[in-house]
Amino acid sequence: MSANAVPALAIEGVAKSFGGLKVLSDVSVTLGQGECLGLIGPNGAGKTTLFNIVTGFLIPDHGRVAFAGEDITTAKPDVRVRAGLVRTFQKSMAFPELSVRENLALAARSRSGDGYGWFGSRKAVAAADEAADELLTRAQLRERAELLVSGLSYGEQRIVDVLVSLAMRPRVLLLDEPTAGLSRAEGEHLIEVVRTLGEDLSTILIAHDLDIVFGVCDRVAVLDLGRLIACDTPDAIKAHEGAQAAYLGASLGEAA
Amino acid sequence: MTERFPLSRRDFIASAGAAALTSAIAAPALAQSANKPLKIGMVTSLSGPFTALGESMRAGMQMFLAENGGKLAGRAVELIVEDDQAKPDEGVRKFRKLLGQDNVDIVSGVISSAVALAVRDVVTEAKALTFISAGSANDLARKAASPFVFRPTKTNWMLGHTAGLWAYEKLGKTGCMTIGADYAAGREYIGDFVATYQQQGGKVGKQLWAPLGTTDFGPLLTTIAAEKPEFIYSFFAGSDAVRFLRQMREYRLSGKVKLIGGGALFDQEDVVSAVKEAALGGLNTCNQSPTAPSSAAFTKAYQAARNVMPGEMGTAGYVTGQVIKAAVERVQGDLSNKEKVKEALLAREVETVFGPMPFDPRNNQAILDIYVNEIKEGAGGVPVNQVIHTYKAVRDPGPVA
Amino acid sequence: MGFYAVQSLNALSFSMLLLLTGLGLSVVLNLMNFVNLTHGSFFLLGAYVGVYWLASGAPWWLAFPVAFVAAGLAGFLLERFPFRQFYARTHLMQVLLTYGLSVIFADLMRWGFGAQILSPEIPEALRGVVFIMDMPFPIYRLFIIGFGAALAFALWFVIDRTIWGAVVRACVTDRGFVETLGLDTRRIFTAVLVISAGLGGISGALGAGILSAYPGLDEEVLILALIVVVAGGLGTFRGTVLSALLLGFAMTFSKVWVPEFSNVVALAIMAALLVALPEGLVAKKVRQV
Amino acid sequence: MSSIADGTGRVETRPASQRRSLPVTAKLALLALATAVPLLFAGDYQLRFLAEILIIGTAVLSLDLLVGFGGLVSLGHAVFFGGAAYAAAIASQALGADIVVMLAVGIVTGMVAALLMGIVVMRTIALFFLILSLIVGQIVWEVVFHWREVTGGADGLRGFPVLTLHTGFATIPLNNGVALYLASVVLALAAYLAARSFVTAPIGRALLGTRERQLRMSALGYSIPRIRLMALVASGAIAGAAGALYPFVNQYVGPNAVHWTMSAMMIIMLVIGGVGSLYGAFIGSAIYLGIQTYVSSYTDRWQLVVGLVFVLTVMIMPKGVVAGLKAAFGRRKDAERRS
Repeated sequence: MSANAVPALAIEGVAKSFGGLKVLSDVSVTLGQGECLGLIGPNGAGKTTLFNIVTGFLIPDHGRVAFAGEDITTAKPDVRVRAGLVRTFQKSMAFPELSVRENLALAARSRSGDGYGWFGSRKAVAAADEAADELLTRAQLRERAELLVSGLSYGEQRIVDVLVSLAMRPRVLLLDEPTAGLSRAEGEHLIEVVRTLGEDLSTILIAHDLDIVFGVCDRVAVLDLGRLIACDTPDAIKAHEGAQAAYLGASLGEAA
Repeated sequence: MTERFPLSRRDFIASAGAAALTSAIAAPALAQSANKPLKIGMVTSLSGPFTALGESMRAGMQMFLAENGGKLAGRAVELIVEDDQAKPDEGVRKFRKLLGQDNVDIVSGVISSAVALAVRDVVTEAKALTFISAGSANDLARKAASPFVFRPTKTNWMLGHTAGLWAYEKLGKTGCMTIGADYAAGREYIGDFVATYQQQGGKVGKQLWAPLGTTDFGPLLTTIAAEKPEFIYSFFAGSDAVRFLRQMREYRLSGKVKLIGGGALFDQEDVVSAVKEAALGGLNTCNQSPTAPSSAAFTKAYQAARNVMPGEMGTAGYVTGQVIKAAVERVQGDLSNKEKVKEALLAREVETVFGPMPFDPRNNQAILDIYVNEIKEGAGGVPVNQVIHTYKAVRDPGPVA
Repeated sequence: MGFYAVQSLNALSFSMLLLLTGLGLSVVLNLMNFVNLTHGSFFLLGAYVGVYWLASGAPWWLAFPVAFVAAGLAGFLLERFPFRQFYARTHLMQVLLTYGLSVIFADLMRWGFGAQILSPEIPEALRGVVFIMDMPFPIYRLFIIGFGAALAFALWFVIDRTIWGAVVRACVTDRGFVETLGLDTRRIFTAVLVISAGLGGISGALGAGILSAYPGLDEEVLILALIVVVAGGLGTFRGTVLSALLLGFAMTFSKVWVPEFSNVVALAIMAALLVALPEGLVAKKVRQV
Repeated sequence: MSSIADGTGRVETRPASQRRSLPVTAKLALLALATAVPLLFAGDYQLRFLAEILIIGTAVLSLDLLVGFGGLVSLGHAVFFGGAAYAAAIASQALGADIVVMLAVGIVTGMVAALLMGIVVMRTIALFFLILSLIVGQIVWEVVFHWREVTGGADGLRGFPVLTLHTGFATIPLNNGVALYLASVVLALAAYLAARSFVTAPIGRALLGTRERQLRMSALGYSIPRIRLMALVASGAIAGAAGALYPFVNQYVGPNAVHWTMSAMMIIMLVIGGVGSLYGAFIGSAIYLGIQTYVSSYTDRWQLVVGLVFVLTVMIMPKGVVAGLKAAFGRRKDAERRS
């Protein structure tokens, strides 16, 4: 199948309200295979709500979501995840009381369908540990494998958080402000890890750090007050007037 | 996970601790030997719903032993009281402790029928001399009767049955309603009352049941007010009885509808002293009455000691002491041959505060005088259970029933 | 007609009793996010105080403020130690601590007040009945309905409609912010707990007229109050009121129609409610993630 | 290879080689010794008492799976235990009381009860879970309490056959202290191993995950209700096994065994012994029953003692007495070393 024939993710005319508050209205955007799409917009623009709709934590009032050509608008979150549609959260959601390896293994076992085993799951445990160690080695964190996540620095926790998502072997990864609270260097390292480890991965990246967004994304979508006002290449967005106005009135060109 | 045995040092410490605990609790048992004082174990409820009753029972027994100078048949008495929390599991545990660790000569007590039933097999297996002071489920004198379990107390049938006779004769042939606590005892009291009353020819109207621990009788009392019965037969005990009687008065039913119940409904110490005037005019059948002739001296002594007139449980504790005394004295303090003790106790009646008490040889159940009490104002305006009639020598149908 | 009118009043008075016991619990839970299982002990303490006060011959109506003060004082001391250390802990730890304390208090009160069942002397003024279409209904229960409604309204007004309520609610969400306003949050928390305990005491003194006072009442009341508050939905005052009414009416009318199964029916209704609405009758509107 | 660390249900992730532990044979010998000591010194009553500690401890152990690893504090846990006890007592009247049959009956009953309860409660969490499990448990209690024909109502059931063991050529009655004690040692050991394998298996890790970060678990593709349900059923099976033997210690089972106060008692035992430690269940059960049985002989205030022990545990040793004492001891040793 040609990579371009079916988009990895297609969001079509999605709308969502909470009570009387319209959070999203008629948002349509597609994510191509292997593409990295940036999602930016001021606070309250509806970015996280869009993520919640795509990942099944919310059901949209209107519109549909298609994953690799299949309609998943009302599918449960765990079904989507096992199909390869994985997300991270704004805060680090790694399990603090588990070791780094256990964190990754938890994801690997979910991926392989061994997540609920009890007796006789020794093989599954070993396989998951192996997969976790492999990923850790590639992320150069192998020596951290046995530490509890609660004992890591915040930057490391975020990386573990992203590694947990990667251990799910996602086809599409939604990153919700993965670099928030990190130093510039840490943030860049994290993005680097994602790029090197997720080869044929399609990603949507929410970030406030526009340098990162414009630096790594193939295209950038701009949300404002629940509407998609632009979706184009970084250079085109930097020049886009509506986007500039929405984005805190700052000049996007300058930010880049 | 299975190839390594999961015993770490921590586990070892734990098991060693358990072992130490065991030897500690076993030590007293090893020390037991020579035939010294007479050890009487009493299991009663010192926590849980029957706390007040249990404290009265213990006080009754202690009063009796004090009056006897702490000696029976020349042997010094050591009384060991244990708390069963009115829970059968706990009761069994305590009986086993008394028998297995304290090596008592006699076990006694028990308020809850459930506890009495639960310990039945334990004491039977141990062939222990047992005196059940109050547990009164009918089965205890029937299917669950046991050769060495003596019952110096009533069965529920004795009270329900006599109330049925009295109600038919004196209260009316129709217009009867019943309301009772919906558990084993309530079902037995009401069932036996209804059976006798109907057998006599009486007609029973609506029958209401309230869950054990009912807080609000309002809805049921409104139903009663709408039904307008002539009289009500009722069984509640403890806090349920207090609330029922008080709320009866709140809803102005106390004067209008005659109320007759099992002894516990108008227990002198537990209920009447709490509800006071709300009890006035009430009738009950009971094996105990503070105004029975046999109780005169005891009532005075109890009142002096506890500042309240005795109810059934305080009396039961005392009576248990009296029966144990009779048994021990009739064999000159030698309890080694239990058959002989039994023979001696069955041979002739024991004079008790309840009244004369012969034992039924079929089931070791006491044959009792049952009093019909009416709550009237006594000295100083205090409501008191006054005997208005006595059914002599009432005997439970026993194992055949 | 009269029958159902009186039964509805029965249900209402029982609901008020439930509400009164639930209110204190609800206040600490809503405003301080603290689960206080010693609330049943405050209730029983208030009940004992009420019984002794009414028997003493002093003006009867003082019994309620006195019960409030007695339980409030107990609450004050407990707030100082050890509740304060547990505000930031998980609900589980709070449940464990306060349940353990309630076991201790149950035994202490049994020690102090004895195991006997005690019933208060209801004052002459409240002893009568009114007849509603020939059916009697006790004035004391009307008194409870009125008192309960007034208290609930006052509480709602203070919490929802005054600056004090707003400040207390702000304490839970952002202590630091309130402190920058120059307010002592520790004092505010103390005050809330004292009021909650006092409410427990006052409802105990009121409830004793119907329930009497005896060891074990604390636990019975606590369970009912917990069901009311949790099924109402945490963090809402309206929910507690609604669920008290629901449980009160369910318990009353199941006793009218199916007295033998009344407990099962009432429990099943509450269970069904929680299955259908896993966060209670009135859930706080919180956006996910 | 990992084992349960103290207190919080955390997995100890140091490799086995680094842990200070004794070889398997030594452990086995110690265990056999610890088992044998009571047989030498204790009488029939004490052995029965130990059997009860172990059986109730096993039920508490099953509760630890839910509380310590799933964060699910249930006030309806007695339903699994007591329900299985009733099922065994009732079944024994028809099938005889062979220990294997009884265990099977108990385990199945516990699992079915847990499954049914789970379907009702699995969507709720925290306080809502606590209260809903309480309500469901009390509904079951009401049924048991009133269904006199089957359960004996308030009086409970008695007069059923004694526990037996078929050995192929002979049937041994297990109605004395020694036999009951040994049977409950085996039960406790098997339950401990099963629970331990559960918490270290993927399902146990997943359960721990739901306790820590429910949302994240969904985002990892786990079905939270499924995990909770599996934990409940596993817990129900263990509680059911314990419940199956319970009636035969005293040849009696009553409605108290399913009452919420029984569940509350188990929670107290668990907290005293140490939440999330598994072994603590037995320690807590021994301490609680020990206080209840022995302190109450000396004072009516035994509940005060239980309450104080419990509150002090919660306040100063939230990981349970063993972990707490060890920590205190460790601190002192540290201090000595430093000085």
